[in-house]
Amino acid sequence: MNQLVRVRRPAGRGEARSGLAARLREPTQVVFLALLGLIAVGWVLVAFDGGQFLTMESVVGIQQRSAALGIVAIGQTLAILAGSLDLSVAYLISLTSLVAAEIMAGQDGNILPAIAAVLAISALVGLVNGLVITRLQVHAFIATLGVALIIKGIVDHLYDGPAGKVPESFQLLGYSRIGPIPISALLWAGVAVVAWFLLSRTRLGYRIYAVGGNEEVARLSGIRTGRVIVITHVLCSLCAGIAGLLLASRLGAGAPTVGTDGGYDLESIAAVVLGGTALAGGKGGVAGTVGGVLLLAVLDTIFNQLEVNSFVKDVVRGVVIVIAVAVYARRGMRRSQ
Amino acid sequence: MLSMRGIGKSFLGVRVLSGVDLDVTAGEVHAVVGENGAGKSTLMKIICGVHAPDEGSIEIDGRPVSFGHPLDAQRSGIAIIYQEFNLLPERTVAENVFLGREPVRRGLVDRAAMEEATARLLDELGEDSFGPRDPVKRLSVAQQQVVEIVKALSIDARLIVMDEPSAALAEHEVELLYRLIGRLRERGVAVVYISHRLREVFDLADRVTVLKDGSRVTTVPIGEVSSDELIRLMVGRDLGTYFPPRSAGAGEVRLSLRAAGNHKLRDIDLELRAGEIVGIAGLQGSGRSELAKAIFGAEPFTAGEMTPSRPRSVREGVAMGIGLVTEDRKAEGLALRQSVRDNALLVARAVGGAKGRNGVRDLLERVRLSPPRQEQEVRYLSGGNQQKVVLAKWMTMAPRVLLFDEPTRGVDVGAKAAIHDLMRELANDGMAIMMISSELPELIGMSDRIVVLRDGRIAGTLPAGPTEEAIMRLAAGEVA
Amino acid sequence: TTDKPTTATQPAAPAASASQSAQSAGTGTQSKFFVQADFDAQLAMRSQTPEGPSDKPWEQAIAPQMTDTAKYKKDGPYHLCFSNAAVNNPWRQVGWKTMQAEVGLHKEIEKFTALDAEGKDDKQISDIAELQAKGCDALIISPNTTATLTPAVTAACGKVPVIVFDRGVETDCPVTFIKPIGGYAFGADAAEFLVEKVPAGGKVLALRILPGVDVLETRWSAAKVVFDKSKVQVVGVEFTDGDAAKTKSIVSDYIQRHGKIDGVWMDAGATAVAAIEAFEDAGLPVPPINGEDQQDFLQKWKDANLTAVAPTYPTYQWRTPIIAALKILKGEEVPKMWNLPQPKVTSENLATYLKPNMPPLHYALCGCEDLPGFPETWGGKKG
Amino acid sequence: MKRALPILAVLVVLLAAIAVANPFFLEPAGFLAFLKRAAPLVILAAGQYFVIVSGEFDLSVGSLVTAEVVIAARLIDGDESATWPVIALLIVIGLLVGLVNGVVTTKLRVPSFIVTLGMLLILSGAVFLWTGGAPRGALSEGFRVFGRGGLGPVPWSVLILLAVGAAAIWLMRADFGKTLMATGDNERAAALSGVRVDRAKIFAFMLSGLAAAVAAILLGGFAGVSAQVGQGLEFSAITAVVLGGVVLGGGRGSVLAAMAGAFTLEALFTLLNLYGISGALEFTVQGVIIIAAVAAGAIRLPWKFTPRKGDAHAAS
Ligand SMILES: Nc1ncnc2c1ncn2[C@@H]1O[C@H](COP(=O)(O)OP(=O)(O)OP(=O)(O)O)[C@@H](O)[C@H]1O
Ligand SMILES: Nc1ncnc2c1ncn2[C@@H]1O[C@H](COP(=O)(O)OP(=O)(O)OP(=O)(O)O)[C@@H](O)[C@H]1O
Ligand SMILES: [Mg+2]
Ligand SMILES: [Mg+2]
Repeated sequence: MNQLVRVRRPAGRGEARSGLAARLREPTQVVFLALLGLIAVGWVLVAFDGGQFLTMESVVGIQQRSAALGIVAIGQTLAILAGSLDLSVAYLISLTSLVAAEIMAGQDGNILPAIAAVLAISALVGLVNGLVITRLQVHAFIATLGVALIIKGIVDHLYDGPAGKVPESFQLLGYSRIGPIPISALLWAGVAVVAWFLLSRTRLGYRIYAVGGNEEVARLSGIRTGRVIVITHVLCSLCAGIAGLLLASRLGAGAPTVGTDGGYDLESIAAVVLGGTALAGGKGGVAGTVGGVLLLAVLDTIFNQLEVNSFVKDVVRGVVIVIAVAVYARRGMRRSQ
Repeated sequence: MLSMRGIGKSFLGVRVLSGVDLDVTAGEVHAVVGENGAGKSTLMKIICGVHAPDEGSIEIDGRPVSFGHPLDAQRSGIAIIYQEFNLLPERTVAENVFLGREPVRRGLVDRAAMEEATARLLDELGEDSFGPRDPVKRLSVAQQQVVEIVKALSIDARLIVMDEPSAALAEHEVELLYRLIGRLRERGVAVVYISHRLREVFDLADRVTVLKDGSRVTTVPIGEVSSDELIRLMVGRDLGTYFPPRSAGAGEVRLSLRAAGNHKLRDIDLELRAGEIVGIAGLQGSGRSELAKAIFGAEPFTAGEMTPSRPRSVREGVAMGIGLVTEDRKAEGLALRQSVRDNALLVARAVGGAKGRNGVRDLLERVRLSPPRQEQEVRYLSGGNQQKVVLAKWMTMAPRVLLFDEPTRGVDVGAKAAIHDLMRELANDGMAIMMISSELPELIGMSDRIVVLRDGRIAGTLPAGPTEEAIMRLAAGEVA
Repeated sequence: TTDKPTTATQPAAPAASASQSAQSAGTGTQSKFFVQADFDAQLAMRSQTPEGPSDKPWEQAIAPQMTDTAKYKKDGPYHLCFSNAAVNNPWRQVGWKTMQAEVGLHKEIEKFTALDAEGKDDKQISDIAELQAKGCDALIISPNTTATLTPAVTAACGKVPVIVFDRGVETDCPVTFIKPIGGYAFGADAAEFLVEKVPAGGKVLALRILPGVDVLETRWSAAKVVFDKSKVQVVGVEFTDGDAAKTKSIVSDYIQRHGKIDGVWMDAGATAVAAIEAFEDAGLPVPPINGEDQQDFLQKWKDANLTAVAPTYPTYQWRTPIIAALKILKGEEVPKMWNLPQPKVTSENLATYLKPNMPPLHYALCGCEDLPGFPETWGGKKG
Repeated sequence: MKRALPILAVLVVLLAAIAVANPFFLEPAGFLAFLKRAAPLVILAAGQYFVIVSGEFDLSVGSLVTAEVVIAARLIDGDESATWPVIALLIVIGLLVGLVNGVVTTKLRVPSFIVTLGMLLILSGAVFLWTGGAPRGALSEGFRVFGRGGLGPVPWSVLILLAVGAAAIWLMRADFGKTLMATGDNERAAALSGVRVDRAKIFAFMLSGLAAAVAAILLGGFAGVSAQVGQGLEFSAITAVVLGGVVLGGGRGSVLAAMAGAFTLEALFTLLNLYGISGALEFTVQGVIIIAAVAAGAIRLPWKFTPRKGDAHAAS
């Protein structure tokens, strides 16, 4: 029999850390600070190189370049927040770009059916991912890798090169801009805002954090965790489908390798963790991911301006990602002490 | 309103509950008592849809129900305060309180309403040290317990299960809890109340159900039992008789501490002698486990002296011949998916000792593991047998000092006696033993000397066979 | 605003003009990439004598139809820009180094800005847009894929003189399109050699890298035409992904299954040595085979005294765009379709192409021997 | 052995199916050729097994293999006398990469998924930066003999495979293996039993790096220098290990089963090839089989998510 009374523990840790300094230490702020720092560094480097850094074109370029990755990374953020991850997005992007371009076949009238078909197929793939993970209890890594292989096989079997044709009107999505802001960036911003809204203002969002934070706690609190994971995967795949549409509009056709060439699977995961979202789930958010994607894009722009070759880029990216996550990990450790 | 009949449940082949009946009526406070591991929490988890019973039936208002998910129970108006914390450290208090049931307005979560409701509930509990927007990771254990209570209250439930809600609360918070329960009763809400503090049971309950070894002993109105009777019903035998006889006397000093301390402990002076069992008492959070881990080298001392030497790591502790039977077997003691043999040999393998490898079978027999199947995964063993494997693990290296932290928590009576016998046997063989226990009868029955901790310091040392009162007084710091 | 070209007149996809005359016997249906007219033209070009200095094949052109460039005439110094598809294989590596060295030859090029799209269509589209803003006097583009880069190239045409090389685009807006004769000639060269060397009824294995790449598709479709008309038997057409290990395994499997393979056709030379080794490891003589002008293959050819041929897709074509750009900016006329000669390495001229001091993956027809920094820049050793 | 039975059964069925389509497979030469082809993947799977069973991932092995082959070619540059020093260097590099992966994972507490993803980028970038974009130099005959040649009729790679397999099985039976397994199962309990968990994990990563070095020597030997030699091998290796019933998250599964998983994967490829499944659809079949195999394994056992680390409040 436990007859001893637990004494009240001092509420020591509760000291208010709401000052500006503390806020700036949150991962989301860190990534944006890093972004500002990188822009400053880039400015100096490019100036030394005799160039001009943030010209109108390079600002447009940064947005254009990051839109597709940004949209995929938003979806990936949802999956990772829920404690899962999705390795099938790259192939799904290829597939949906083809579906879109094939159905459109250059006809304006086919745009809506094509969009509907792309979203339906994406949702279906997400559903399969989610059900394999929750019902068949396959680890997300293997489940989505398996689904990725399945899609790859189908795409490679059916297509051996770019196919379909996107009508002019739909290509506006990929090329038009309002002042310095491309439509594609607006689309990305739209997806980000929707995801942010979802995460911070809807029950589903709260549940995603709960399931990723601790699945058992979520279950005991009356959350149907399996359902949340399935829905999250559907949303993640829908984002990949939207990215597929965007790429189809940029390329004017569907391409069976557009997703893998872009490395959207691992790169989206990298962008998410760069933005401070914990790979284990339950911690982080969309804002950080946007910062992470922009960071990678600005890095790219600097490399572009300095004409650094792609091998240096890979090395720098690898180092940046590991260091960023190490910094977040240290922060977490210090706080929990 | 709630009626359970013949509930039975096994985990991995170990029977935890059998044939339990429980009736709760509206507006009643129904206490459930029993020893550690009697099955109280398991029964509650069945009520709340966490576990499905293997047998038996549950009726609510005369209608049979079967809960496949905690959500189903919630929808039937059942709320629970779990014994283990069920909070998300990264989320705010309000988000935790309304987890899974966030109020929505026009499809969107109504943060304001959520925070307001949380603030109101915190107010009712007289809690003003934190607010609805504080992240849970910044709260103390007591504050987290308050959040758990608020979480259960926020469900407008007809039946609230409280599994040791007061364990981490301070006196005035317990008072508030009493008042709250009184109000619930007036509203016709039924409360199932689990506590190890019999005073609370007598203060609050209308009826009490006693569980022992997974079966119901009896259910009686609280007026018809005395405190002593209740204890007898729970324990089922006369206390004190089954503890092995104490040893004749202590031998050489195996380990001594002088003014030792670390971030949690201060000025610890302690000697452990061969052949002696030293009991460590103290309130939850007084630093007992810390003391064991510090001596062992897992959270080393940073100040003071320790002879023969001060270990800076687990390996140094082990090399000095110190072993630690941790308080949480599953999280800290065993690799559950490995075999009995591999677990028993873990220490020997980790430190490269050749001792005991061939004698694993003998060792397992010595710790009375029954039956000693070496290739079985330990997760299939009962709690008592698992604890015996942990013991065997340390015995492979023939330690000079063995530290036990809650060695019989969640262990059934038979295994408990076996462990007690074994501890005494080891002491008689010349080992120095330190034993932490929250069960005072056990501590009193086993120890040759009891050291009481309070707030990380030694509050006093008592000779063999003190009264529970004497220990409590030292532990709580009431000046005599 | 839009960065998108407003032209609605894009030429029909090649599929539409795919010839119906190509037989679908023997090796299955003809590729949708096959265009009979181009096929005929390329095969004819092989025997035509190119115009221009014979010691500088990268300046030569076959049957050029000159186009006037006076409107682009401009005073130097010049700023040239280059959107590169990728530098992700040895062929592109050698070419890229050659191009940079060529730039170094010309004082009038004040600045040379190059962006690497890393094999990503989407990035190349952005790169092209970004380059247009850098005040380039001429834009050189090596497209990553034909169809998907067309809109971006079309857009660029409106702003600067555009020079496209290697892969084409589906628009004739660039001032000039530079390429060797082409894939049909490559494929046919190799296939004709095999048909000549392999006895009637002999078993030929065709190894391809991957489907869908136009410059590779044309090679196979030409070979297919040749094989279908011949008496050799094509026992298999396999994709190797350009992976040496996979190539070797596939060839070994075929040797096992058929007991004997009498000829090997390849659409690219990178894995030719692996294919040869499969025969060596099986203890069999190496049958007639084709490779490309890579040093390791040429070396093997010489060492093992193979019956072989190496059609080429010369890397010296990377010099031509720079030369063309300068010509255009100086207002000199250039061929609209700049067909470079596409020599093949045979046993007779093997010795002239084999350069033992160059790395194994170096392409012999780099045309870089006279450039500064040779051979170190290309990874070779002096001496 | 008992744990490896299901996957061994699947393997036997696949091998029988191959033999039906290709009787040559039953002859010693045919079977040895299969073993030789499978050797690099099996060795990689064994290395990956150590990392996975300790609860981590190693995504860097594919680019490590490529890097090793490219480095070997550049350093040997056709010079026979450089063979052995370079082989030694490759092994050191493999161990070193593993060391870095392990140290960053354990000491800096970066999830191994991210560490090895970063390492993948760094390796593939750095090595081509060094060689100027494409492999250069050449491997010596002495180097290539391990992947091409043999001792009489038995290929060297098969002998090396046997040695590696035996060593891996021995390691898992030794103290190291048992403590590594316990670490993957319950890191905290292992640490409190005196296991140096960080060191065990670092060693596991080093074994994976070593396996990649050996696989690189065999692959480079088999087919010569190429920039794609290691492409996608990390996923194949992880797939093979998982196919063998080893659970991501650690603490469960046998190394024999992991290696059998690699053989099974290789047999599957061979079979699909033999039965003329289109090269592309091969991937689809592969994907379905992987999901099905893991699902079947998971459903039989009462499967639970591995407890998440770092929630201090779950235990009362
Ligand atoms: N999920 C589980 N898996 C296996 N065994 C379990 C599980 N939950 C509980 N048990 C076992 O069931 C028995 C009863 O545990 P329970 O938690 O119900 O006891 P309790 O009466 O609540 O004890 P306490 O007073 O310590 O809280 C114990 O032996 C425990 O080890
Ligand atoms: N202020 C605090 N905030 C959060 N956790 C705390 C705090 N104080 C103590 N703890 C945790 O509570 C646990 C119990 O503390 P400790 O081990 O010192 O006490 P104990 O007397 O052994 O109590 P128990 O009976 O729970 O073992 C420790 O593991 C410690 O991490
Ligand atoms: Mg309990
Ligand atoms: Mg304790």
